[in-house]
Amino acid sequence: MAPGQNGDRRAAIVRTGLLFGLWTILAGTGVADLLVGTVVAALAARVSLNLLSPGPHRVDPATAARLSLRFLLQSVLAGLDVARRAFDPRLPLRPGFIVYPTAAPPGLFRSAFTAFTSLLPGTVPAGPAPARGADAGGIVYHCLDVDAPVAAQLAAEETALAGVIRDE
Amino acid sequence: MSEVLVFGLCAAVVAGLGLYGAIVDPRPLRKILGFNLLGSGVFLFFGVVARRGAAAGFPGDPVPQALVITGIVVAFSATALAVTLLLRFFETTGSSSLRDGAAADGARDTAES
Amino acid sequence: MTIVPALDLFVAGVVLVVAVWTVAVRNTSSAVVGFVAYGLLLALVWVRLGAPDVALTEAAIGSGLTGALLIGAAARLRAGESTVAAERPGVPVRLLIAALATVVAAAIAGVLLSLPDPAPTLAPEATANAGATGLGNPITNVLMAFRAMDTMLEKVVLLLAVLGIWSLSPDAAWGGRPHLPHRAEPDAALEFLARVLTPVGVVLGIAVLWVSADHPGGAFQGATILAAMWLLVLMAGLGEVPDIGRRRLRLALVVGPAVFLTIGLGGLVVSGAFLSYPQGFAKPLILAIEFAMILTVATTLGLLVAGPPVAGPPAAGSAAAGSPARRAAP
Amino acid sequence: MSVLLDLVTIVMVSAGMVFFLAGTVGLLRFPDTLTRLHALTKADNIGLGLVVIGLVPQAGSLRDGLKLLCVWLLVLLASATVSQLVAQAARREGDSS
Repeated sequence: MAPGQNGDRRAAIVRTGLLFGLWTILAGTGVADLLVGTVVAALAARVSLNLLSPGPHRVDPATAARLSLRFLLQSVLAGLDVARRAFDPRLPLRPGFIVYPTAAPPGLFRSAFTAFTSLLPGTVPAGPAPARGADAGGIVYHCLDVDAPVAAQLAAEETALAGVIRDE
Repeated sequence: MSEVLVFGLCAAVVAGLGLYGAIVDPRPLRKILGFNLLGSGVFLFFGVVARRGAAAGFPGDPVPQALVITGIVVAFSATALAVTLLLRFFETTGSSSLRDGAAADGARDTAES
Repeated sequence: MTIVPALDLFVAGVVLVVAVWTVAVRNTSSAVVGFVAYGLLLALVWVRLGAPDVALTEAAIGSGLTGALLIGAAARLRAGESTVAAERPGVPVRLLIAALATVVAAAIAGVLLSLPDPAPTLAPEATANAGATGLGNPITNVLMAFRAMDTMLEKVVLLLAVLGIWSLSPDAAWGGRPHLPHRAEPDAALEFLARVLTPVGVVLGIAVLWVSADHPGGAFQGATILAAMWLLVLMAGLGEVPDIGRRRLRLALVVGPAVFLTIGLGGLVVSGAFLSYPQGFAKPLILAIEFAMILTVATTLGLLVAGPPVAGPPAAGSAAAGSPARRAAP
Repeated sequence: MSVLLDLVTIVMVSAGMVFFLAGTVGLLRFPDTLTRLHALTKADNIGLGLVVIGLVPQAGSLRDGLKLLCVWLLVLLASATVSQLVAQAARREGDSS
């Protein structure tokens, strides 16, 4: 019981802190701003805890920072990739669907993974694979180039993300 | 102050377009859309008048601007009420036609099917 | 021609093209999308007219919330749309109406060209009296102090619209809960957005109100953001609209006008005029009204989109489902 | 110093515009909804990012700069969600036809 409560408290403090930071960016840092901000941040943190209970997930800040850098690089590559294809007079596209088999059950990690990969080069997640059949449990991706090593790239991203959001 | 002329004429045309759409299109939802365009053209005209009243360091006269904010909110609540009326009418009669007797036709069609 | 007027002309041109498309396009869903795009472009025009407060309102309410309302209605009315569309009047009538619309547009343009110069303005008065409230944003001053009566009555109009919508519910559903007509089927991506974005939206919405004392923003714009977050949670299937008979919901609906009215009547007693704020207390009183208002307006806007109740009130004992967003996280 | 900052702004915003142009060209040239979705989300995300980075030096204060970054992050989150929703809808439509 006790560890769970500790986790809850820690999540509450971290989220209140982050939301308070957002408030100071938006509203300023005068005395009245800060006073109102604590109330607003606490309220928003409560909403957040209701919607997303701390659960077994833990976010590691150091790895998260590294992942953000990787993500920035990837999204630049994604933009360049699309720009190259759009400006190329031959329009080099081989679009199609692939199914990426993932072991992640539906939940926060899987949603974060699809959101993350939707911003990567060449892939847009297009929902879960049909519930029955060989692909059950996988995620359907639409790719600009089905011959590219998409699955390998997605697997690398999944490993990277798993280092940030992990089950304890 | 050329933006006054440009956007003022834009407001006039939008209002005319909205009026045309609201009268010509027989679909009630399109009439509501047309009415919203008409209102938005009038609001824009207010904005242009407010812009002409720029003085005392303000980029525009704040009084008409505040009136437009109130107007947009009231227009939204009127639209919501109109849409709900329309949906209820559609549910009851089985048709969204406003033609005389169309409601009865629609009701008969639904009863028969 | 320098670059800024050229840009103005370009924006106005695009606004007109989108407006024409909204009226002319065959499919109503496309027309609604056109209207949303029109509203967002119009927000740009408002910025160019020196009215960022109006731009925020236009983008949030005129474009976003109206779009959410209309797109759902368009989907429900799609059946049988083509038969109704066929009732369009013939060419002569359409030409006649086009002529009428042209005359109206020309009249407005004529009025624009014959406006008095220099233009009458209340801006100097607004500046001269700004000291009375201590607020730096002239729009907030007008809404909350100089024309506070309008703003209060506007709250009442919003409430009346909610009552009007509720009164359209079938008898059996009275006291029950509205159901979003276009609620998406449960979807992982939408759910993720609702879980992550909503707290951010709460901070953002209240900040938009809080800064409006001295900067562009306001209770309406903030309330629209809060209402949008509420609708997002509902559409993601993470909560239900409460029964319209619930006391807490009704309390949220009346608290805004009630606080406004109380402070207004207090002004009658203390300073001798309805809605006049006692010297030195204007700013805190206005903020108190705005905070009560944001709750009321956010609830009202959400309910206006949610529509009338469709199912009867639940049997006693199962009322717990009404509290929003209580479902185990993944 | 300010000339240098202006230069950063001009370069970054121009680069952002190129990506927006690429996204628009893709929107017009790509063959179907799903491929157009790629063009819009990927190119516009990075385009907006570059415009934001370019505008940060022009922001009056640290707070304003951070506000700009918040705008970009919110757009990324919205874009990630919307692209998935549109892709799913397009896929379903493709299945049924």
